[in-house]
Amino acid sequence: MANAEEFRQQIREWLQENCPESMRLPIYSDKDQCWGGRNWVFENEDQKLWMERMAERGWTAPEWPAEYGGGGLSKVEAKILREEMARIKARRPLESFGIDMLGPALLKFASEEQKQRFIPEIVHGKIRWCQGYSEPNAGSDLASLQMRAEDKGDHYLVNGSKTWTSYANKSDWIFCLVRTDFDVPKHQGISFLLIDMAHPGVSTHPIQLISGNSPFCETYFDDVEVPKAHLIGELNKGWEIAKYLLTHEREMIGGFGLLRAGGASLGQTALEAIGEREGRLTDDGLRADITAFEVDEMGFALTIERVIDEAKAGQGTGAASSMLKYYGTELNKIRYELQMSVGGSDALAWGEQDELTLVKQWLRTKGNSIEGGTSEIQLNIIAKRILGLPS
Amino acid sequence: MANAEEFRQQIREWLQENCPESMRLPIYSDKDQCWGGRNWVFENEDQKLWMERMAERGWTAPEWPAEYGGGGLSKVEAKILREEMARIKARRPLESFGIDMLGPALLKFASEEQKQRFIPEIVHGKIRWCQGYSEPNAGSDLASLQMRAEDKGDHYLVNGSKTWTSYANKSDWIFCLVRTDFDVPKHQGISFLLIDMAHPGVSTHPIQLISGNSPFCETYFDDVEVPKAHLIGELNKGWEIAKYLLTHEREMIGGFGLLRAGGASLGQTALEAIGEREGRLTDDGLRADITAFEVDEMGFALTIERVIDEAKAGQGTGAASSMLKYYGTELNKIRYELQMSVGGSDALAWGEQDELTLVKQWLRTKGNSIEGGTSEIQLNIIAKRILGLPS
Amino acid sequence: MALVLNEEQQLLKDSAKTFLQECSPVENLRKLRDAGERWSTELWTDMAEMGWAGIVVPEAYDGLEFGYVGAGLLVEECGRTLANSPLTSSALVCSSLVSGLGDEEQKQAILPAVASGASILTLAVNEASRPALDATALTATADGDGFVLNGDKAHVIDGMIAHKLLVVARTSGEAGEQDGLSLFMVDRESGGLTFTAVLNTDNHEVANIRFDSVRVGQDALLGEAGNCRPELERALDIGAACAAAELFGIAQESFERTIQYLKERKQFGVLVGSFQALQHRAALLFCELNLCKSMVLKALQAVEENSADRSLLVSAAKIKCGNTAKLAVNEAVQMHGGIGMTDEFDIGFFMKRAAAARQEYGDEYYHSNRFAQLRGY
Amino acid sequence: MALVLNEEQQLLKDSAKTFLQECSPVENLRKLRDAGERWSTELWTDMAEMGWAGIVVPEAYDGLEFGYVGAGLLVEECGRTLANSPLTSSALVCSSLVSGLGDEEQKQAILPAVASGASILTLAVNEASRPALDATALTATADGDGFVLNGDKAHVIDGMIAHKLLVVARTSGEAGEQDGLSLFMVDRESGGLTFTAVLNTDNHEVANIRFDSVRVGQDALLGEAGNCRPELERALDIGAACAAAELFGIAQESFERTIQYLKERKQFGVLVGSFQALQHRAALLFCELNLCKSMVLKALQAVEENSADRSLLVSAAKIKCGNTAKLAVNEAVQMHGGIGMTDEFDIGFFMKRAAAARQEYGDEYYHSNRFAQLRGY
Repeated sequence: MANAEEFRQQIREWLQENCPESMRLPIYSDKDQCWGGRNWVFENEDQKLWMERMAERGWTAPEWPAEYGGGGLSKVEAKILREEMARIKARRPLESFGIDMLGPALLKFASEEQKQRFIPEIVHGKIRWCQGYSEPNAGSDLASLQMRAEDKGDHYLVNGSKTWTSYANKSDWIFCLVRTDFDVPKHQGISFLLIDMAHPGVSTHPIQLISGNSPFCETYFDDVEVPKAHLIGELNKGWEIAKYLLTHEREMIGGFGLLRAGGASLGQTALEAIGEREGRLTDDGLRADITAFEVDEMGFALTIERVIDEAKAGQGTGAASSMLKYYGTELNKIRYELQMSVGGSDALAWGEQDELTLVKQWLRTKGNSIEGGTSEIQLNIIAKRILGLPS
Repeated sequence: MANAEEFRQQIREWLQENCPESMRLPIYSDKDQCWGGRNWVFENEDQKLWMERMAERGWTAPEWPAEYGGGGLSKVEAKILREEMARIKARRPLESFGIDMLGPALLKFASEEQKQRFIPEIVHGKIRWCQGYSEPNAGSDLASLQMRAEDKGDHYLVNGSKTWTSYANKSDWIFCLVRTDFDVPKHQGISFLLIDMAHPGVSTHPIQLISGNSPFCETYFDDVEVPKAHLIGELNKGWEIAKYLLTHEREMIGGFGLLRAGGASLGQTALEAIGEREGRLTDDGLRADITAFEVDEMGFALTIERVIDEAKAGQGTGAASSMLKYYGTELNKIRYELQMSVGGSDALAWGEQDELTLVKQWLRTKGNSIEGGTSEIQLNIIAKRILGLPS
Repeated sequence: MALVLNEEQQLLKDSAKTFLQECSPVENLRKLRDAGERWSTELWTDMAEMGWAGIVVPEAYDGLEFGYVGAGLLVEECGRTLANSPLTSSALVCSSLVSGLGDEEQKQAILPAVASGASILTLAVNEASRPALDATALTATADGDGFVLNGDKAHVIDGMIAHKLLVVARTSGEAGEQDGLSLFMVDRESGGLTFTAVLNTDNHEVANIRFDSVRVGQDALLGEAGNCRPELERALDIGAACAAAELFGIAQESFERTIQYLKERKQFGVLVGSFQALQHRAALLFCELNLCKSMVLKALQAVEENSADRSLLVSAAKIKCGNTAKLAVNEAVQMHGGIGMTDEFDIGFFMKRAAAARQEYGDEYYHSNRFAQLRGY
Repeated sequence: MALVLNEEQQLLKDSAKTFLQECSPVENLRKLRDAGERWSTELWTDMAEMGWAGIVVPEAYDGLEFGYVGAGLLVEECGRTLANSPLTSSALVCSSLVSGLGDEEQKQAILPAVASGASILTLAVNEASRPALDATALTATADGDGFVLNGDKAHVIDGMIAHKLLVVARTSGEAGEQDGLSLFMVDRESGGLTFTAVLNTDNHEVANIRFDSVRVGQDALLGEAGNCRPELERALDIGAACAAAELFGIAQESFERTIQYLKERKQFGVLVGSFQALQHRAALLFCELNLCKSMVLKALQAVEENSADRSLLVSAAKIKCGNTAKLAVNEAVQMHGGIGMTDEFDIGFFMKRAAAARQEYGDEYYHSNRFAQLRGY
């Protein structure tokens, strides 16, 4: 793999030159993460520079085709890029549901015209997207959604509301599941629609979480007119796109804790906080629990690695997404329970309004096993679809 | 409670005089437990003496009415007797399903004549009883039983088979659930019958367990004629008696591990087997797991105590039996898993045919959460009947 | 003692429940928080009027002398409605210290005021994020006819509202040694004290307190110098037993609210409570709560009788109730789904308070270690 | 190395599976046991003929030199059918020691015989119920042109059938010290050896061996005196990684049999597998098995590459596979219900072998402690 090593060297040098020092520091607050979009106010010049430099090369979306502004990298090259960024602890230049969720669906289901129009804006952080799936009172039963889009000739007339729309109050566009046929079984009358939130009739209302943050909103649609060109895929075939996207989302949420893990091991942190006796963490029970966690953490990381390698080798079973979502989120909850124990009384401090204290992060993890399909739903999927257990 | 103290003193003295030294040693093998019955061969003279002395005072069944040969003790007195026996580590003089299961049902449901006939024989260990509930292929679904008893005027003609009949091959009589009406919903056509196993047509076949023991049998009934006088309670009302008995059985199985617990704590045993560093068990993880177990063990013992005290105070909720069965058996399995870990490689030794090695006991505990209603069934009962969760 | 409540205890529990549900429902916590307040003096006044502040204080000092089992029942009910008051810190932990260590004069001076609720005391003992009595470094040096205190205390419960502090200080030996600890009563207005408030996740405020040459008189010393340990350990056991009782209340309430939700909420066209996987988890939690109930009662009885296995029973109860409360609030949020994550919904308050109460008077790890040590392994 | 099998490894695994299911199904274990036998020489001969006994032996010594990943796959498949053979002890653990420590003459003398299956070796290392290298007390004292061995070894796997023992002995220092361990090859016919067979629950027989002035020549020493530790630790890691692979095989097979049973068995009029509580437990086990798969493969790769984190990865795999196998066999018996408890049914054999394999080369507690130490806490 001489080429790979060369490529790595090039990346390394480029990052060295182009990644500002301040973009290699840990994330302290929400504002340290760049989300882009029409209304984004950069925290500082470095943040802007870093996003723009990366976007220019398409490296905000490394594996997407270059013709739509993506990096055009192979899986191997993309992995090298990730590794080199991790090596210098570079922040992700652009957080984006456009990249993590919508983009892959567009690449697979959208028309050429739609791709040309929407994807480059995502890569360059011009438009901030949010997701409109869940509805009030539907909970995990996604397919029972009621928001309707009526065919009015040249446009759809949209009415209804969505809940758990992440950062809807800060987003420019929303991708939605809407009901376009009420007379068929519930999975069959759903379509996938893109809606500009600047349209008259769209309004949002933030939901405050137990962690003090308000990453989610309720979003209302009142006689919103949506051009027909913004329908993705076929009419009434939106559920397929939704499933594809959910699978993506699950993997992302499942792996999330892991991505943030890097750096000191929990055991090391505990040793510094609590102290040792003959080289062992003084608290026996905590030592045992941390070990159990670290073993699982290692096993989970290796499993992600294996799933990727299997996919590359064409051995993928496609069964991994629910498993990764379930295990990754449960593991992340355990990580934060242990960090709270390591912190002791100190860990209880709430902190200032915007301060991302440990206790707030801990509370936030409780949502991991609910959002993107609850743990119970993942277990159902594994039991029924993978293991083939009867209904 | 001056009387209680006097009573305790009397008991103590009597036990001191009457309990042979060899009956205060731990149980090493099955034969050390006296089960009585027509075919019992006493292990030694002490075993016989101890059973007969206790039976004479009715103390093999301390709380049963004296008129049927029981001890006639109050709950408080019986507790004192138990405590004093535990104090000198006296063995139970008579193991008996007649005492633990059948007797309470007879006292509640049998006719005066039946009580007079059957109960004193139980107290004195003259007749060894076994239980015939489960049937092949019915598993936990007890009420789907198929063994039939047809009304032939002066007797019932019994045909069918039972499985998991404990020690049926060593027993004299069996108490059975039989179907006496096939034309009603399954719970309603069941009756409770006593059958002398010396009757022609009764045969048994031992089932060997993974632990090497064969405490259970399959028992076959081929045109067995059973006198009508051996029907307990009303015809077709046997399910009520069964439920009452199951509740008893559950409590017994749940509390079983606990009763055997007495003596050294698991932590102490581990300390001796594994060693210490600065007074702490050297193995951190094992120390933590043993602590968790001992806390649960203590909590479970206290809960049994509380349930008894509440019953005495008339506050019983009647909801305890499934909880105790579930928790007690799961806890007992954990105890043996930990003992296996404490024993390390030594614990794997199988031993001689009749030797009650640790590994055999460990394997045997796996049945605790299956027999007498599986753990899953207990959890269902708690969820539905106690918590009132919907079907 | 039988493991049941007697009639008076049951009456007390019932009336406490009624009172708290009426006068201090969970929405009061929300109101306090949204107003930037931490506790309600009105509630404390009401509690004191009912005698709660003096529930374990001897009758000779105007208390009810009702005992710790009854006191624990009050705390348990406070757990159910998340009512915040200095009941545990002042009326139970500190009053026991004054009763146990104080001389007649000190008791006369302090206990009636504590029993009436007028004077709030708190114990300043921890110096770091986890309890470690031996590690006490704050010193009290004899000086003339009194003492001078120097050092720091951390995470002092109700430290921002207490009128007087009971301070654990080292009168001899070095940090790390078992001996040499003494107890002093220090007025919050004394010179040289600096209070820093820390707002915790449960909307309780604790204090970090700096002692910079704080001068106290000879009469500030409770008991003999270097001799407070047995009473101090008893008081900490009282605190831990009460925290266990509170956690038991939190766990029960979270559990019952969840069961109720499972019976009402529909998903995929059926009641969520009909899903067997959730039923089994609920049933397991029911069993754990049953163990908690027995263990809390036994621990409180052991405190009351000061029995030989008091610390063992208290540690066991604190471990079991801490773990069960943790499980109960986690299951509550998970089984409520998205709504459980919203601030608008009350269940999150239980999760937050449980986290804090688990830390108070030692978390499950601390007590597991103590339990094993007491059992000799 | 990518975490996937290459084509040759996959082929090897498939052919091993076919072979074992045909020639050594679980019922063979039952037949052996009922006949009072412990292993099948025929099976071992067949394995050897396929080259398994020499799978990691260098080609220069008549081996296949196929590597440890492939070897682990064989052991995993043996776990599925509970085939007992000296594959791990002789062909993998001991051959690696001879390859790593022996001089050319020793290798020529031993390895071809091991690779052909004709000579069975085993490692005599433990002296008590849990592994503790430092605690080695068996001594080898230099004497004339050789050594004299005195002491005891316990739980020697395949100790009753091995032709030669590789014995860890102390050539200097005291029991408890890290340094001073050496490795000797001792013929089972040597004078002064006493073997006591112990039949374990899994129908394997281990040996307790007494060394009473056992005299060996200079050529019995493998490697330099006092210098065997790195190779010995590597060999023990090979053993642990293989035990993990075997446990993974046991866990998978128990799981798959249980899932099959759940799909067929009816109770209360419905298929048992339709109960959601069981479904969720099965799904959890499926996830754990997925972790095992990744960890076993990674551990075997680490052994093969002798990478810096070899021991960490091996410990992690042994812990995870031990715990998962424990869960899998417990769930298997519980979900099978009464029938699962009968000797007549095969599932109990998996429970028994899992218990033994968990102990071999260190149980989960042993490896958890090592994992934490390697991670520096």
